[in-house]
Amino acid sequence: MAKISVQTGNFDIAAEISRLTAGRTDIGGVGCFVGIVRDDKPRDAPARAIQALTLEHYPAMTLRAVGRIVEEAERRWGLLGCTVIHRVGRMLPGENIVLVLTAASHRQAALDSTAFLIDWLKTKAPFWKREEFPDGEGAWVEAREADDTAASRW
Amino acid sequence: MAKISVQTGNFDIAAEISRLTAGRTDIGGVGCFVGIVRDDKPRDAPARAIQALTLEHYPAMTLRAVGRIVEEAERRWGLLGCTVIHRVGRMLPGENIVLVLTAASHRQAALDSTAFLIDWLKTKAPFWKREEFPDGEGAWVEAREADDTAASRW
Amino acid sequence: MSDTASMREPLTILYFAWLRERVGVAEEILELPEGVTTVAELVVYLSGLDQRHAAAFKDRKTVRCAVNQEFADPATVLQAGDEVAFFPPVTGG
Amino acid sequence: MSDTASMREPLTILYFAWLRERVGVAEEILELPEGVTTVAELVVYLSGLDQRHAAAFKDRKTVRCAVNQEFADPATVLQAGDEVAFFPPVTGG
Repeated sequence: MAKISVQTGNFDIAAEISRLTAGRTDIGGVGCFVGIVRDDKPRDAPARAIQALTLEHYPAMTLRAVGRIVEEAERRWGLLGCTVIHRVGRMLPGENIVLVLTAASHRQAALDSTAFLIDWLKTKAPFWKREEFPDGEGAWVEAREADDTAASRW
Repeated sequence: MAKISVQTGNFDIAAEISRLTAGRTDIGGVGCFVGIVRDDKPRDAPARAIQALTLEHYPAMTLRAVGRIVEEAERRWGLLGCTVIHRVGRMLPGENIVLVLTAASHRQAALDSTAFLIDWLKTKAPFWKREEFPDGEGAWVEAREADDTAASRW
Repeated sequence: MSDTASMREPLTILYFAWLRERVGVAEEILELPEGVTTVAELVVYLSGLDQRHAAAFKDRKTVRCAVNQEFADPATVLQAGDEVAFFPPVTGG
Repeated sequence: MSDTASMREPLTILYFAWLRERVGVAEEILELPEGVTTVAELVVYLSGLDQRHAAAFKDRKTVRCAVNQEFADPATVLQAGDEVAFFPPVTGG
């Protein structure tokens, strides 16, 4: 039932919402989150202004892992529909990166499942971002996660 | 900055999102909730299947109150954009009722402010729903709020 | 009571949802009645006007009130010129 | 060690993000080395192959691993035929 896509192209939010809701009368709310390539550094640190972002992923793992987490969300919140689209490849500031849509009878389920899925995508899904700077240099984005927590495991 | 509208007509979600985000590179996430007229009763209680919903409101109070709560959300979560559209009048199952959009640098602010605003609209804003049933009868929707809590005040 | 000009401004009473249906009108204009200083006293006064008002205010625990577009309590003090709205608990969104 | 057919299937090693850049390839195929039974032991083995691998695994605390597309621990036991991926902490969404 859920639609999961990892794709290079942009997505059409209105079309995706209407794919979930068209012809149905049992949906009371649709929760939605759109992630966008952000560059909020130009003033503080012009040399680190993001010219572009490139997203790499681990295809065999991504689809499996996203599929499993979406099933968990569907079960946990009794979702009536769910769409996860994550873009990969090179994107410019202002472009969409990721879309999460959930449809449910009641608002709380839609809101909570949307937050759950985007949190998971941001912190657990095998995607890696590389930023490009004005001088042509680039750097892999470092995870916020404290390295210490995992350090002890080695 | 925020757009607040109480209107009889439908809204265009894609156009509203793009009004918030177009030409900007400081937005990292857009949170969104769409409320839809729901009729999930046809099987259990066909006589209470909702044929239509009519929303009444208190115009002078609505705009003031929504304006104030939107300002609070903007301040509390440092929003970069916010749109609240609430429809009034007669609507059929499957039609959109309400739209909340918030734009922020980071996802948590967008998600939390969206949940805050829709919760407030559902429980505090001066809107009243009247349902129409197949036999032509109708009934005002009763608030879930326990009457007892307010009863002692009189 | 002093009889200033502002004291003479009438109250505007608004009814919404089933309160409007029971009273039969959406809006009434009346002088602040003698001896009425709070919302609770106004409700007692209105309930005594006729059967329609009595029916509207019968389930008092499901009646909410706003004075000048702000949620109000039974104890809220009224001034001449106020806009007083009565309605059921809200069911928006 | 018994020499069954399945023991002969090679490991597939995948690298992502800066690990891929440091190693210089996205994928390597190799026999499960003698004496290597866990992810941690594989990392020690790979680090000893050459400077590129050593550089990739230098900051070991920022290296994550998946075995057969499931997140794995240093203690995870390897089987011949496994797909073992190394990558930095994820930064998606």
